[in-house]
Amino acid sequence: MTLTTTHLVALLPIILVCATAILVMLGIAWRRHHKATTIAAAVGLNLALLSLLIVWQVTPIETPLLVIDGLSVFAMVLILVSALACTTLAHAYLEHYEGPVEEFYLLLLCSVAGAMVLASSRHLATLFFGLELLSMPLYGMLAYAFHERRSLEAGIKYLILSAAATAFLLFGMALLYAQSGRLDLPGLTAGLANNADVWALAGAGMMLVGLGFKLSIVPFHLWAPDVYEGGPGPAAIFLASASKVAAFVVLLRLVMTTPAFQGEWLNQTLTVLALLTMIVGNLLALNQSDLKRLLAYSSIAHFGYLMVTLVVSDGLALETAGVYLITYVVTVLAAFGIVTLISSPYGGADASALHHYRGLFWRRPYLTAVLTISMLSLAGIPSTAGFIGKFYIIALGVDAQRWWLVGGVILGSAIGLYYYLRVMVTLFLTEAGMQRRDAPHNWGIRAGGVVVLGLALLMVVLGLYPAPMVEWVKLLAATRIG
Amino acid sequence: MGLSMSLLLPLTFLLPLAGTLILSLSKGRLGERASAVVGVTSMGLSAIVTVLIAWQYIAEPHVYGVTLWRWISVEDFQPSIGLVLDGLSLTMLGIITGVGFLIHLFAAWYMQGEKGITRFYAYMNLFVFSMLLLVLGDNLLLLFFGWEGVGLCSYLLIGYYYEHSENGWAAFKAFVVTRIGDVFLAIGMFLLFFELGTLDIAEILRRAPQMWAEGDPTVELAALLMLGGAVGKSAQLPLHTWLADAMAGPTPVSALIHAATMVTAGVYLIARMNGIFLLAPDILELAGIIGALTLLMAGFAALAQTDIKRVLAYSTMSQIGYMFLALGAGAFDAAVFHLMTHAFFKALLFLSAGAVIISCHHEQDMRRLGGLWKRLPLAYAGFIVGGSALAALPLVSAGFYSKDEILWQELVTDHGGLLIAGMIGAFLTSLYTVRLIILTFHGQPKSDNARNAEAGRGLVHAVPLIVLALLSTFLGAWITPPLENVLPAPAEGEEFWHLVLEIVAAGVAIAGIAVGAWLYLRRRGWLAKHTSSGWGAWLWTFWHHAWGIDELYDRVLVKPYRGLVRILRSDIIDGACGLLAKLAWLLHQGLSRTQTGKLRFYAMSMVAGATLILLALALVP
Amino acid sequence: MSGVPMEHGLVLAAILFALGLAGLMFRRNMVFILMSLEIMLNSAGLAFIVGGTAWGQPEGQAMFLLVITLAAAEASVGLALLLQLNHRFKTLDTDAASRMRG
Amino acid sequence: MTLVWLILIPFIGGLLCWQAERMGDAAPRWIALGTMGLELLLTLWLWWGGDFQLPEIASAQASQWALEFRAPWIPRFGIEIHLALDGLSLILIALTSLLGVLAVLCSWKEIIGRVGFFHLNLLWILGGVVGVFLAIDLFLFFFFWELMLVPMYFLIALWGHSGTQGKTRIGAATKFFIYTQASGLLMLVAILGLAFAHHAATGVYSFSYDDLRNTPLSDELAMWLMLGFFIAFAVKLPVVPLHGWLPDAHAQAPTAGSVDLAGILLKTAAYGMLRFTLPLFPEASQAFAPVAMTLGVVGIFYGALLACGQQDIKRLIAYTSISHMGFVLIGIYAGTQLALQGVVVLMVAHAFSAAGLFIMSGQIYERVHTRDMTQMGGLWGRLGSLPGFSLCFVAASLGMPGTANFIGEFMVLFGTFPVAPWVVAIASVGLVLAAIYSLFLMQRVHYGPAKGDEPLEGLDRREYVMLLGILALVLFFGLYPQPLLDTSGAAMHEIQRLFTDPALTTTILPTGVS
Repeated sequence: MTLTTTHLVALLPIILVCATAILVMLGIAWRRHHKATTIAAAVGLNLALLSLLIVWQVTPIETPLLVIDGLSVFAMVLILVSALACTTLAHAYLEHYEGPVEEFYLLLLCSVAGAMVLASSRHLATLFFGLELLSMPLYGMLAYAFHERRSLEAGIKYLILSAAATAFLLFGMALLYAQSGRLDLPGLTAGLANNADVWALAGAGMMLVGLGFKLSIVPFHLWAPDVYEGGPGPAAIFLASASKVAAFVVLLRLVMTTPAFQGEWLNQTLTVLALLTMIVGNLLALNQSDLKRLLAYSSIAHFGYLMVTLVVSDGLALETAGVYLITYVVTVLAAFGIVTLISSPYGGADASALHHYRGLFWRRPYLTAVLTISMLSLAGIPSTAGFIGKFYIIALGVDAQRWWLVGGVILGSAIGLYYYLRVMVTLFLTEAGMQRRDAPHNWGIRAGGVVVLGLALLMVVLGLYPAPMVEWVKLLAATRIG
Repeated sequence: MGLSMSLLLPLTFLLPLAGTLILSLSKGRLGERASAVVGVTSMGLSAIVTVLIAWQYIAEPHVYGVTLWRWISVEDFQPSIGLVLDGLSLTMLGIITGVGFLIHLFAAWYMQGEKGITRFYAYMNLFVFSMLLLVLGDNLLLLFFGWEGVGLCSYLLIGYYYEHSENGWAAFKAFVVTRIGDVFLAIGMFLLFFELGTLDIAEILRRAPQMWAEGDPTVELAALLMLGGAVGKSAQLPLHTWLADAMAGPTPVSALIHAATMVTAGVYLIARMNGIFLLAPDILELAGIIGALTLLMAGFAALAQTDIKRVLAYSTMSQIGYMFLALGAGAFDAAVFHLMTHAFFKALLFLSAGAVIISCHHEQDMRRLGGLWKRLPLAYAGFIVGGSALAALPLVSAGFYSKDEILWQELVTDHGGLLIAGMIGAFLTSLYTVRLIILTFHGQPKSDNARNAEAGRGLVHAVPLIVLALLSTFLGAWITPPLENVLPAPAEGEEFWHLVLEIVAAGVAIAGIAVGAWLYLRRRGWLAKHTSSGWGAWLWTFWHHAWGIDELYDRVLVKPYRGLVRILRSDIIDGACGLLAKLAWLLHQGLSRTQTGKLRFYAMSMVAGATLILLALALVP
Repeated sequence: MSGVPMEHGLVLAAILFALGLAGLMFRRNMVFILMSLEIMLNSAGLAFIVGGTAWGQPEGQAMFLLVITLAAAEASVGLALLLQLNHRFKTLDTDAASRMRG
Repeated sequence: MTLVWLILIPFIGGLLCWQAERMGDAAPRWIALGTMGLELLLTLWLWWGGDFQLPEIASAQASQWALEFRAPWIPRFGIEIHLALDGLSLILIALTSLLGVLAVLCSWKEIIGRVGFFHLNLLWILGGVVGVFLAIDLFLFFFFWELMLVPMYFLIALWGHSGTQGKTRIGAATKFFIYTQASGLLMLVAILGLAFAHHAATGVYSFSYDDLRNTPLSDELAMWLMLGFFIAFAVKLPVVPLHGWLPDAHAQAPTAGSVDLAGILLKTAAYGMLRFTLPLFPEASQAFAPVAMTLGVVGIFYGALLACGQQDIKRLIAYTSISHMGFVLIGIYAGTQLALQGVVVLMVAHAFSAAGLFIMSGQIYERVHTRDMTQMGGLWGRLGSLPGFSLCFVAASLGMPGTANFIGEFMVLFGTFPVAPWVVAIASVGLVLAAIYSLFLMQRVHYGPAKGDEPLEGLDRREYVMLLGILALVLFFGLYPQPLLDTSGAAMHEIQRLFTDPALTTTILPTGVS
């Protein structure tokens, strides 16, 4: 099979991102310039995003290793948007960083490329390749502020655990391969269709462990809070958004297409894991006084909700996953974005302790409004995007009559409210904390601020008028291959 | 007549209402005198309107109905704000406005120098308004309006001296105990409406005989429930305990509410609903028995009281017991007649007692009074006239005629037991009346307050006493309530036996007076000795506490209620829900322990998770 | 080669994998942890080889190459961080880096 | 479009208040007052002009509403912005705007910090409540149902008072939020269940009240779905085992918050039952009625008993609300025309009397700086005309005839008697308990020896007019409730018809099944 122009067009976003990465690398070699690097990265990402419009004309399309269909386009959009937000916020964040800053964008771009490959992989090799391309730069990003102990600790923890998870994933792949003799997903499907024995199931199970780690599903969640807390803000953002989106999309693809992932036992296992993830994630966050850790736990819980789509995996599932991912990404970007903005003017550890935020509203009302809206959205309160997501999840559960999962979602939400509200009310208390930290006065007119405000607006708009988003996701879901 | 009934009838209660509104919206800008003027004038106008109404009624005696507006209209639930005037309501109207006016007038003297006169008159006027609504309402719901309204005003006036919390609690008790009765009445209303589909009293009385045969369980139940309401309001057994405590209010209040009008509302209710009660003879019988028991119980209790007002309070219970006795025999008109004379003489007694109390600087304990007859001749006269009426002194007193009528009806309708109870009660009545008068007015003054008594002055003080005294004599008995068309005709009997009964009753009354005079004038020492030791003392205490019923209720109802409240106070159910939150908290702490921050532990948990997943795979084929 | 059943090869790989896991769990020194990771990755690579051989396909070996590359990259990043660990914490014990918890 | 404005006005007004904070503290107050005044005028204008009495045609459902607004929202699931107004919603919206005015007035002096943001929250609550009363699309209903919680949360958490026994205002607010939100999600599940059942039967997604009402359901499913709705409403009403949030929230909220909570938020639950639970699941509701009525009776007694045991005056009033809502619950599930109309009157009456009591306790708090009744006593002579007003509201709360509460309670009892005489007999005992707790309040606060000599500040004109206004309304509707009854008559008739005549709804299968 040869690559045609159409294929190249279809791969345009990945190519563009890779090209940007190279460009940035060369630029750094030539002359370090923070602003220029940022702009270059942003332009590249924007071009990739725009190219998706062209890509859309040729979808669905397959190459031996990659598939560009509605799902991958959807994932790419989310990944690119997260990456863009990340870039802008990173600029604000790194402005006062003492040391070379430009490499961060390089790492970011590589990671984005990895995430895009992962999301559109239709072959175990690309899956593996994408995953590693996604993770490897992340180690660097997390440990970027390595003179800061927490950052280094986060990097090391993530590196080792992620490598172990990769080993699980690889071993699982090897087992599947040994059983079916195929590495591409359709082939795997055909090969496993009639003889899915214990080895194959074990393989599927081990792959689940590997991907579950990336999604920080209970019981593979312990790393998440530490890494989120220690890593620099922008890295945590990327970890919570793009990385998770890509891993989830590939897991979804696996579950929906590969027979080894469709057995009753795996379904049961997924149900139990989903329930555990929702409840444990929320419970862990209950009395958390560090905002970044809290967001990490919240993100764990949200992937618990999202796993309902893996369990059901037909009917509304794909659409639900799409809508939920959008609302989740927008919300998480905004929430972490605020943390990043507040942290940026200072060296040292990020401003993540809750007492830093006491009474923020009376100093930075709009910034606080954004954080409030994102907390409400995380809690799934109407008029925010999060509500639409939660609505979809519950609708899916009800439609499939998975009452346990529905019960879990409700219980989890109830527990979750407690800490979201705690954060919210802290922002509005009058008495300022001992060590208050503020964003710079002119935050609103700078790039990072604009992004955050835009995200807040998006949250509200999606919450109030979700019809276009729903229609778009529905359209994309309809053009899935497999 | 120039003025039509549809204007006059509402005016009777709108005038007091206007008084209330003026007084309560004045925000304390009216002085003592102005308040009294407003309060008394509105009442006086109302009384004048009543006279006009009576004039018109006597000229053309028929039932007048005035509907002001439709109160509620939902399907066939159509109670209106409608008034009805017949002989019964006219009688009540006369008592309420007439006696009410006199008491208002007297109160202007009694209350002088007290703070909050405005409030006092506002409540008093509101009371009259409610009471009039009660007697004029043409449907049960409006009657209930008045019924509850008088209860509220009673509460407010008992608790008038709010600075002493006991007064507040007395008011509290009065309201709650009567409300228990009210609930019965309410349920009775629900039942009647459900069965008959109307709340209009005339309509109920018309439909009831068509619906039920005599003794039908449903109608008996309805009658029983209404009796419950009547018993509560009229302080009969077993809901009588509030009345003695209600004496905490100013004395004019006791005279108006707790003697002349409100407490007789129960009698009015049964008389008004006579059609229902006639269909339920067992319940009517029960009313008689309750009356008999109450009159005996209260008679004995009155013997052992030391507070001048409490004697009168128990005597009121006892006299209302007579009215119930009459109701039990189906002698509704006799009951209403006694109601009227009782209103006169008991109001007189209370006002005289009020005169004594104010003259003696708020001394109410009879053991600390005495020898007042010279210093307070008017009050003494009031007590003599009122007391003779209470004791039913033959021929000269109003009470004799009404009580005699009751006893006669018992005889005619073959209620031997009730008759005997009535006779014993008559003896007791004479006895405690004599005791009351002797202890208060004769002998030596036993305290400085009594020695320094200052007689009241002025027309405001004297006129009400004199008018009521006149009404308490045989003159009052000349007033015949026009009840022929409203209530069933009284039973007839042979005149000879009537005469015999009259002589016997007169004998009993005189005997009571004689024994009382002998005991309290001649054998005071002997009496004191026997009531302070041995079982005489026990009996004295027992009667003093009115047969210990209050204590019984305290133990059986109040304490358990308080206990329950104490147990529940912290909201047990909420606490149970709180356990869930505790559970979540514990889980949170347990799970937080797993976040050790140690890399190796994290790796182990990952391996453990993976192992569990693979094991699950092994277990599920 | 055909004499050895595929299952045996897989079991061997699994044992290697378990060994690596054990090392990961029980060693504190970061150098040994990285080594354990190498063992795990290589056991996966072995499993690919076994599979590829059993099916007579080159893909297994191709995958192994990818795995090797990854292992190398992983090790290099790991070692870089190890140096920083030693620099900041003056130890190679990973338990030292456990400030974040709860 | 008027309906949309009814919802939008408070929201816009709220934003204006927030921004107007820069111009001083007075500006937000006046803007808020103007906004609510406008809302009230608009409602009254609708009331004046609308005809809510006629539509009694059983089959034509279109004529059920006096005003309607429809616009597509999320076509994917057939979700519409579907607002409709009938007599019931009109009364409740009028009530909402009136209490809104009162809430603004009573916080005039109480709230001194962050005035603009306070009014933003206050007005947004009211906007949300109006939305609840107007929404006829179930999704939209749920949307508003949850939406109003957030500003309420802020109101309690930021401007509340901390309680007596270590109960914090934030804790109370969080409890309130979690209770209502969690139960709200149960309702969402039930809504979705219903919508999917409808989809399964007809192939069309719809959240419209009119469509869903005709969904054929198995008995078991109907019961479960009904329970989903019921629990959500039961939490908010509140029905006894689920009432835990209410005393804390009431006690800790600022006066305006308590007024809104007791006055209207509790009514949204009753409204929900009337509008949705009964008509959507008539048979299941019929089957459930004995349980619901039992819960109502339990609520009456439990609330009354606990009210007696409280020391905090606002907690006492809060528990009385539980007791009163027991009557509402009984009335709703009795389902007769008389009882249902009684429920409407009782809701309005309770809103007034509870608002009055809360405003009054707020005013006492402003003067004696405590809510602990053991530290009060003897206030009668020291507070000018305030005790007189307390007396009136206490009388209203114990159901004194002449007040609207009497009309409501007695209509409920009269209406329930044919259905469940024993329930009525037992519930009537609650009237005695009502007397006990109400007079407890009087006794402890106003009677007894005074705790101090210095006279306290009397009512100023704003306070006096406010209390007098509420009192006048309580008395007016006590003597002439007919305007309320006429307005809600048709709506209640419709509900009563659907509830007691279940055969009618199930036999009409939806048309348009392809």
